[in-house]
Amino acid sequence: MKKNQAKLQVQNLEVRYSTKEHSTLALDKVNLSIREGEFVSVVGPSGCGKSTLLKVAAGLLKPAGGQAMLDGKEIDGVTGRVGMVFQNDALLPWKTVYDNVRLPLEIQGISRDRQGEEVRRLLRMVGLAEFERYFPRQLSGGMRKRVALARTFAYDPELYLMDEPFGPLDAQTRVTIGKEFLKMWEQVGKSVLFITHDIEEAIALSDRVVVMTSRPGRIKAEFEVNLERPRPFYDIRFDARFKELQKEIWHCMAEET
Amino acid sequence: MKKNQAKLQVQNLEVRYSTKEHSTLALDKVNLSIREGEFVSVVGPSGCGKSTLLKVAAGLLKPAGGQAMLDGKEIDGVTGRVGMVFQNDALLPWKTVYDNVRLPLEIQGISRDRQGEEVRRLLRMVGLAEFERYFPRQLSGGMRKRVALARTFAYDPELYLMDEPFGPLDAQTRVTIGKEFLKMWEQVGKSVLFITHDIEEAIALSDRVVVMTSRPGRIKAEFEVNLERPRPFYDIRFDARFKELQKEIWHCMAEET
Amino acid sequence: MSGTEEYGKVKVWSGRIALGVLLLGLWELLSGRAFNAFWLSKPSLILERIVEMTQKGTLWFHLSVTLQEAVFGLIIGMVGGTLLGIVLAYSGIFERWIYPYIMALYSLPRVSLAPLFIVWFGIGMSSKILMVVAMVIFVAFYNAFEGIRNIDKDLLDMMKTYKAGKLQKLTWVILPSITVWILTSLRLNIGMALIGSVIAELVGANRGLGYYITYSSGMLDTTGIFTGLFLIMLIAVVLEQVVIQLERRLLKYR
Amino acid sequence: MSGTEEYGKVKVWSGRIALGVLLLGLWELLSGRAFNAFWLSKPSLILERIVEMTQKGTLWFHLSVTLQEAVFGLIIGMVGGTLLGIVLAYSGIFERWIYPYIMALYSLPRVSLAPLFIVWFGIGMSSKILMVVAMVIFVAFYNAFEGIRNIDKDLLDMMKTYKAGKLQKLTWVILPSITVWILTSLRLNIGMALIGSVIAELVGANRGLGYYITYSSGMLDTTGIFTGLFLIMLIAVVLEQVVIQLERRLLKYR
Amino acid sequence: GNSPAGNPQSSGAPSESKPAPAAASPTTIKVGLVCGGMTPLLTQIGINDGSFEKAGLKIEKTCFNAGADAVQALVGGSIDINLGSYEHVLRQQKNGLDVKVYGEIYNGVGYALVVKKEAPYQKLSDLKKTTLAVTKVGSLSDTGLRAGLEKDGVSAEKDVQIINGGSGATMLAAIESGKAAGGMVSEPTTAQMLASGNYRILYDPPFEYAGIVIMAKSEWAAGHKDAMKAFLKVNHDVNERAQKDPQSAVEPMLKEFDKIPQDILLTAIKNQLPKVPAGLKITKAAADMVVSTQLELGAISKEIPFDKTVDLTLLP
Ligand SMILES: Nc1ncnc2c1ncn2[C@@H]1O[C@H](COP(=O)(O)OP(=O)(O)OP(=O)(O)O)[C@@H](O)[C@H]1O
Ligand SMILES: Nc1ncnc2c1ncn2[C@@H]1O[C@H](COP(=O)(O)OP(=O)(O)OP(=O)(O)O)[C@@H](O)[C@H]1O
Ligand SMILES: [Mg+2]
Ligand SMILES: [Mg+2]
Repeated sequence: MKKNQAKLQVQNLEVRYSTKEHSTLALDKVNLSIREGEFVSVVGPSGCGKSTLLKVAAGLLKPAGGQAMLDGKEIDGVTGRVGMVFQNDALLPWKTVYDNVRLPLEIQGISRDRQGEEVRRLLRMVGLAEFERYFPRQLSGGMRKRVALARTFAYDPELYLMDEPFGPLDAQTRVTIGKEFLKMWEQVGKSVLFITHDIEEAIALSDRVVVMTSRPGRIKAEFEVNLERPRPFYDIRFDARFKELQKEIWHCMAEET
Repeated sequence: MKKNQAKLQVQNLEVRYSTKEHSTLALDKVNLSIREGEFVSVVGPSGCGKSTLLKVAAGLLKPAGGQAMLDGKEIDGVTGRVGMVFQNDALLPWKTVYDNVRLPLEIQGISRDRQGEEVRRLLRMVGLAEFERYFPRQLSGGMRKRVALARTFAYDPELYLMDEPFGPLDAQTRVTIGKEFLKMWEQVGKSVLFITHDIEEAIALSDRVVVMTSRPGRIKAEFEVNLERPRPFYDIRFDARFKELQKEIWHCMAEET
Repeated sequence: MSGTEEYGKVKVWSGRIALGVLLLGLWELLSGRAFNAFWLSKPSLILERIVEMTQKGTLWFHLSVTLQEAVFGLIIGMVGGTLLGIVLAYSGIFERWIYPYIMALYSLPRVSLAPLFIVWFGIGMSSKILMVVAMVIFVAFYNAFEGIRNIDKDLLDMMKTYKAGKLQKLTWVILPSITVWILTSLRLNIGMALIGSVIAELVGANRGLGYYITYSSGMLDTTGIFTGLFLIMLIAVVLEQVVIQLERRLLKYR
Repeated sequence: MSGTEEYGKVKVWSGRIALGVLLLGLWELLSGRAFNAFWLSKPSLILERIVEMTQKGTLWFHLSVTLQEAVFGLIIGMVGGTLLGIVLAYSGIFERWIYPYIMALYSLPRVSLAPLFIVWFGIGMSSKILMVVAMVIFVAFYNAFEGIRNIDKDLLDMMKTYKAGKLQKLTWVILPSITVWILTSLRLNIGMALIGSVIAELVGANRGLGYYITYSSGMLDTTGIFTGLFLIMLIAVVLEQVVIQLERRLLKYR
Repeated sequence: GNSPAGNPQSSGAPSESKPAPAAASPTTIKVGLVCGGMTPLLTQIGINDGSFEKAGLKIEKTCFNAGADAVQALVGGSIDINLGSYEHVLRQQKNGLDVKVYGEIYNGVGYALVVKKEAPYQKLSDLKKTTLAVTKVGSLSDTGLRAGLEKDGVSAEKDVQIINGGSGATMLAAIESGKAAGGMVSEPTTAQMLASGNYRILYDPPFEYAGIVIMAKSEWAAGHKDAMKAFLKVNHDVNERAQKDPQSAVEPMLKEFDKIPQDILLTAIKNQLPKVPAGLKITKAAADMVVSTQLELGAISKEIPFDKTVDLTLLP
């Protein structure tokens, strides 16, 4: 693994949503680069363009200006192995929890038996082992999000794009799943672009935290997180450097609203 | 206002979801009572039945056992003036932001002019004044939630039922809107049943915090929040009693997962 | 790849016209060569006939009658069927009782009902409009009904908590929700209405495009048949464009 | 109030039967009293006729022909139309070009085309099945097409990020998404198929329920007409129940 | 009566080598006709009493709703022989399609104008300003009515409204409901309606008219001379028998029209038989009448010579 090459490189990115009536500039001159194996979190006020940034990186949206490159190649449509957790859960309503998680494995053509093992392991990890036969409609909001998470883990992409993945989870579940994810990540070292509203979470997980301005979104500041790894996902919060960083980021964001 | 009569009274509540394949006991012997003008928060692990509890209180779900009473009368269908913020935003996709917020005012038969004033005031409050002509599809997740909040404020019910209303909002917006809401609430003193994953938020807002067990949901503990009002929504977090309570509730919940 | 992509107007229309010209050209060329011209007529002959009919004034005479029948029947049937669908969807168990009977009625061949239509409604315009209604109403009913079954329950719950009245639920949630379904049935029903008016004109008519086609068919005048069919297709295309405009307006929120 | 509430089977069926008995009873009683018995026949006469036809063996003779035409035509038309809808929805601008022509063809009155069908396809079973296909295929096409336009874009985006192949997109997202629409068109098309086979039998046939109805009409035998219509309704109801079972299975996730 | 292979004339045909073509493998002929009426009476009797089978012919009958549809099937090759109006032959000839007449089984329009018994009209000229129904505009019943009207000085275009009335129940509905003052009805509907006592015939086209002829593509007839001959012969024999003993036709016709009482059927048969031309020969007068009406209608633009459309050489 060439740890130094940029996995995702965003240069002067501009995105505009146009309808007949309005034209909204969502992102304006955004520059961002994620190295191979780096964990970057993005925080920013609501509606500043975080989801938009992620969609561009996934190749689902075409930028109006600038460019986004994956492994040095311009992103044109969905290219590399990119796994996305959508802000809404994007589960297939007609498939059971089991089949929803199985989907990426099936697409990769993995054998049925290994699919079953893997799916069960992941469902256990997100605490939904008993719900494998349920349909999404029969789950609570947080449970649905956990299924979506398990599905992305099953895909295990080279670049994780996660849009508020722990959004509707209670504090404890958040910690449990966050811990698992961090452990998993520390073992394999994939690149992650992580969107969250929880500054503590951003710091606890990331190598770098990026703060965006309010709409049109620009990069306001970047914070290196110089905390050793592996980190204790929860206890790290009581570290002095952590507290310091948290305060800094908070103030940086506070200027925005 | 009879500050002592229970606005919402839940006794031995049991709720069961049944389909052909499974039958899930969502709530089991839940007892809870909210006084007139009281602000109660509910926290609990994902999938424990918080949304279910709210739906029963709103009259949208029939309990399998026990009873739920509003103003001393058994809830049968949607009865009293109850305002609900749904976990998903439940905006009308075919109406603009303006019309979505206007909806409850229109139903109450308020004059067009006063509707306009009120809607604009509320949109300003949630920071969406410029977006009044947008359709929900053109908004970010957090912006949609803010529209849903503005709509509930417009209705100004006697009992607020709020299901993770600040869910997909960034920390700052959360504080801004939380502050506004608290100010509003302290002026008029409506009863609130508030679901959140953020323990700090629960304490900062509430008179009482209720912790639920994991599925099937039962009331595990209740914590009185003896902090004077009006409270500074953000700065109260640095209060010693606040920290103490936060730790207690955290540990109480931690036992659950 | 989404089926709703936007293309330039020029690109779309030039393609359409090119395709149309191509088809007509092939028809013109092959007719009389690859197959017997008598059975398929020819675009040039049809055009000639249309000019001839315009000069004699019979074109508008027949066209207007069919158009009137189809449009009135379409409107009545759409409104009636949609209302029926809505009412029935909210009629509780009664719906479950009556539904199979409605679908059974729907399957009745309207052509075979012609004698009863004459006995009951005569042979004037009204009986023809009723025949169109009988064609149109079921699809309208069915789509409205199915649309209601597919309404997002959360939205209705939301309306309930605001204590919205029946009318408010209808205008704010139910009608907008089923708009897609109503438009679908409207588009399907354009064809149905035209077919209905032709069927109605089979019996007890002395004008209208259906009459003209039947008459030509009796005369073994294939050019006449195809001219009639062509004019019907023309009406369909025009009405379809009207609906597309309507759709654009009503569904712009998507 | 949601249109999808569940009621007990007993309650539903007893209501249906009661309603049926009530309607038939009224018909029986009023026929000959309130209105002319000749034009509406009577349930008892129809029953008698059915018994008579069963004994003579003509019942199954006519019924089976119509049933075959309708069912084969329905299957071919549904599969063909749905595939056409899917293919066209993903054909880019080509769809925009060809779409108006398809809708124009749809509006052609099949009754008027029947004689041409004979010339083109003969008078055998195949030409009748083709007539049914011509009735069925457009609604199937249209609903599949419209269904695809209504697929949740997020789900397709999700499939894209997993780099799903065409076939996987089809089986995991597209087909399940448009199942509601396909079922709608299937239910609408039961009636269409029956109407189509009757129309086909109007022209050039010597068996089938449509033939029987036409023949009875020629004999001024209204009981015969109604017996034919009743049997067609019976087929419709039976096929409808089959679809309902299918629907229950396919849409159980809702 | 006749022995199945009693075909002296078939042995006269040069192409015929086998003495008894019948029994073993019957020749199949696909015959198209407008069912519901009994103008093609002879063929209907022949089919139902087994005469065709005995002659070694297997008849596959197909019913059509209108004569024009049947003609299209004939030209399209779906049927071999069509029993229909001579006017269709003319129109086909005009279209350059080689359809010819090989015999006639009914000379007359075959439709009579029926009105309600108590209706005030007594003659055609009373019908001005009324609506009249024909089975299908442009069809035989239409031509017949128009010819009558014009003769009595009533303009079919200006003085009356002529509408499509269909046949059978549809037509009855139009008359009974009073929406049409009268309608062109054929046997056995006429007999049924008269028997009810509520209707009467106001006008029965009295002129000769090549109403139901036996037509086929000349190409087919040339290739199936024996079959055509045998077909004509059976019709001819049936005619001889029925003319002598109308009662004998009732039973086979009952198979065709099983819902019609015997006595009514007999009346209808008796009404029809006199209109069957002698020797099944189409007369020049009947053909000319058709030609002139068609010219008037504009269905054909110039006279088409009798011998170009008629071939009576195959008749017994
Ligand atoms: N489909 C769309 N059409 C028009 N405008 C859009 C569309 N999607 C997003 N926008 C606009 O783009 C801006 C950024 O949206 P985006 O969803 O990226 O925000 P976000 O940072 O993810 O916010 P949140 O934290 O609330 O999810 C918003 O102002 C929104 O109004
Ligand atoms: N429609 C339904 N059908 C069947 N089971 C359901 C349904 N809705 C909820 N449940 C079950 O009821 C339980 C409680 O769900 P509920 O939505 O009340 O949880 P919650 O506390 O709101 O969770 P979250 O914090 O994740 O939103 C869950 O286990 C869920 O599986
Ligand atoms: Mg977002
Ligand atoms: Mg919930």
